[in-house]
Amino acid sequence: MIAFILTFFLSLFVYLVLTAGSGNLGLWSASELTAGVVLSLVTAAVARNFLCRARNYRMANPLRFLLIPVYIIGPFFIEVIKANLDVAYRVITMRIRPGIIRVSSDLKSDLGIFMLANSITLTPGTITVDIDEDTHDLYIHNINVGEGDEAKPVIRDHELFSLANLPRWIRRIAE
Amino acid sequence: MLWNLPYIVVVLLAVIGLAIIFLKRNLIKIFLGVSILTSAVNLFIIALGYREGGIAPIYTYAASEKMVMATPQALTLTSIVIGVATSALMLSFAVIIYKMYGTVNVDEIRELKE
Amino acid sequence: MIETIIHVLVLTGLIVSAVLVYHFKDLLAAAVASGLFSFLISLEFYILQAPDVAISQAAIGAGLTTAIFILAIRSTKRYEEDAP
Amino acid sequence: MRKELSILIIIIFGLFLGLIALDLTFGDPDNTAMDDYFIQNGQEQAATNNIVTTIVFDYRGFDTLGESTVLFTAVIGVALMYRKLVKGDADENE
Amino acid sequence: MRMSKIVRFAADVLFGAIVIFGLYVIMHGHLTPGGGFQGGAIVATGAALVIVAHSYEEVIGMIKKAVLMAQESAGLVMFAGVALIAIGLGTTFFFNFLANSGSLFGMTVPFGPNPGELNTGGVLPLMNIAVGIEVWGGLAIVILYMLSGIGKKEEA
Amino acid sequence: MIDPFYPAVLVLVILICLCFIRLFLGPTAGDRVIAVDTVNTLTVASLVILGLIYREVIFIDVAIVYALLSFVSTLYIAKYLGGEL
Amino acid sequence: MIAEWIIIIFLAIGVIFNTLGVIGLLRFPDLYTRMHATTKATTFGSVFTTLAVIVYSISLYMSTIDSQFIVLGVHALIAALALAFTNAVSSHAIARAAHRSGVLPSPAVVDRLKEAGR
Repeated sequence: MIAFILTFFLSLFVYLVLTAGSGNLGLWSASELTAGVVLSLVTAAVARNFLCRARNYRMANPLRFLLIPVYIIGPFFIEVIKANLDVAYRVITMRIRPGIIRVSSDLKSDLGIFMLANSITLTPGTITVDIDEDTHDLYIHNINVGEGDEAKPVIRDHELFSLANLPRWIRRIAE
Repeated sequence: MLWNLPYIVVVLLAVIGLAIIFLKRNLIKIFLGVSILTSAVNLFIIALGYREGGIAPIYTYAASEKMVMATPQALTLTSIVIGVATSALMLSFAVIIYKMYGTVNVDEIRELKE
Repeated sequence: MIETIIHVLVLTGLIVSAVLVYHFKDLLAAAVASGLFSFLISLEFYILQAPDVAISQAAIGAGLTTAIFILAIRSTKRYEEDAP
Repeated sequence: MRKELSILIIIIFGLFLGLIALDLTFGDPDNTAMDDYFIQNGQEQAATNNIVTTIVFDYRGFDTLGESTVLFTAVIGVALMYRKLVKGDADENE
Repeated sequence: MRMSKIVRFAADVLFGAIVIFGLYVIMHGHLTPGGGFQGGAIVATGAALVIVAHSYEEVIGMIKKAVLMAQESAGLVMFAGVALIAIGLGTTFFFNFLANSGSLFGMTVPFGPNPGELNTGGVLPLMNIAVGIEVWGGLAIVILYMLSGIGKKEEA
Repeated sequence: MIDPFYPAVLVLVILICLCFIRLFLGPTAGDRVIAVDTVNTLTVASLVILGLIYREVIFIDVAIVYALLSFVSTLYIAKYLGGEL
Repeated sequence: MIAEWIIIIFLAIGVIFNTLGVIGLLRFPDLYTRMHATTKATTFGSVFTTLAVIVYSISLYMSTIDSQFIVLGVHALIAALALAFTNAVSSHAIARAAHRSGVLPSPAVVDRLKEAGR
């Protein structure tokens, strides 16, 4: 039931964003609002077992949702810019030292692992290659393995990021 | 301005699709050729209805502007969805043939059928 | 002028991807090239001012056609053997 | 022998299509009376903005009925074929 | 077999978004590009996304073939039924009897890219919904059956 | 003030054509798949800019469909390549 | 006026990073390093070209109070978000599939995943 309500509100939010600027009730017209409610009910009936598969309702708190845009605009974006300059440098000079290393994190929830994996893929010269389903260790391909990193069996997650401590942000959001 | 380059491209695509159908012996490859041929025909129908400098046949601004012809688009629209269903049907034939004969090469199938 | 160049480039890409479908012996690569052909023909419909058809082709060609071909290749075999 | 014949047929067919294609003009269609009628009257007759949908479901709705029947039939064909192919699968869904 | 945890989570999140977007495309078929065929194809592709991310056994528990088959038939019947109502009212087959009538879906439409006037179009929104339901069920069941063909093959 | 968009979309389309080289050469199937993935990304970008050039707001929907659904075919190919299908 | 310069700068950043991504796709030695170029650089570049469109729509909305430019900006934003989301996941899927299918990183100083035997 909670899953149904959560899916309903999320899909209603998406629908209202899609139809913003259509009328004069706020930004929406009356028929759009009615259709949004009906279609969101249909979506909730279809997709209620998918969105909240883990039955973990910690993310139902709206304050955590508001942190996600802050995370994306703030520390994540800075890291993205740095990573892209790094990739541009390596494309031009071809100075690479690749390898697959193992990174451990103490994140437990699905959303946390997901956000960490996507942040790793998009930011610091690394790509998530595989994930250990039990211990949640990530195997990542690093384009420039740091000196001495190839000898260590496991690297902590915050050692990858130099400018902002992204794992701490993710822990604040998702755990 | 473009002369009739799109039609030439349609002809080339049709020739490539026919070449795949005639010259290749693998059933799945032949069905890829059929889908290319279908796309070529769709592109031909859409290109027939194009007007130079026209806009899409949806009234976002006032009427009385030059609009692209709408009937070809309506015909193509349904044909694409039908195309995927029929290609699924063809591919399931191919899967059944593979189950029965152990190959998807049309020559070998013809020999095995004798 | 630039519109014409874009148009010509997209049409060239269409022909090249179709030729690649003919060329590949690996059926998986041929299916990938066929997916690329679908994407480009959707872009071509978009340029020809047919957004309805472009949505249809994007949904069908981007997702379903490639998926169906991959499933069929998985059900049969991957490599097209050379005909004598 | 068969391969050469196929290539010959393809070349002849391609030349035939090419001759047709050289005759047509791109960007300036000839017979547009029907489309002009649809474009000018579709909006007030069916109260829609999208002329393509109007043609698909209103002016040429009969076509669409036929095509959706074709879709239905093709899907039923796939379903029947695979249901025969996979024997043990039939009992878990009925 | 199923894909990794990241892909599964992404598929679960995206499925809802794709379904609501497909319904948006179906519902706005008479105002913006889109309609029953496109929206149904989008939702069916969302179903294909869920199918690919999980294993076949899990998918069988989540998506029922009988429901999809019933959905497809219901869409076709609804489509023909809306067309037949027009005959019952004494007009021709596929006559747009609701347009400009002032009742449900009967308003006239202004010009504009996204005017929010969903309450227009006569029977066209009904037909869009019917065709959307049909295409959704049909294409999803094609993917599901084609997956079932390879589920048992390799072990034999 | 629509001028800078035309050269941008021209460059994007040229880049799409350059991706064919990797599609043709790519030693493994994975290389071909990432070439197609790059083409998807570039196509979405050029679709958005073209929609602005045509001054048609409703055309952007096509780009959203594209961005959401090209993912599915990539996943199918990846699942097949990984031997999990 | 400021908006024009912002648009030009954003478009330039986008186009430059897209170009670098494609050059990396053509130049790098093996699949994983190519994937670095395509995933990061092209996603970043495409998001920036989309941001240019959003800035343009905002400036148009400021000058002409027309609600269709809200629609333009919001839909372009959704397209950019969808692009970033799906690109990250699909590159992970391809990398995992390639490693499972036996394509190992050819110049590599260390490969923990192969040592883990998976």
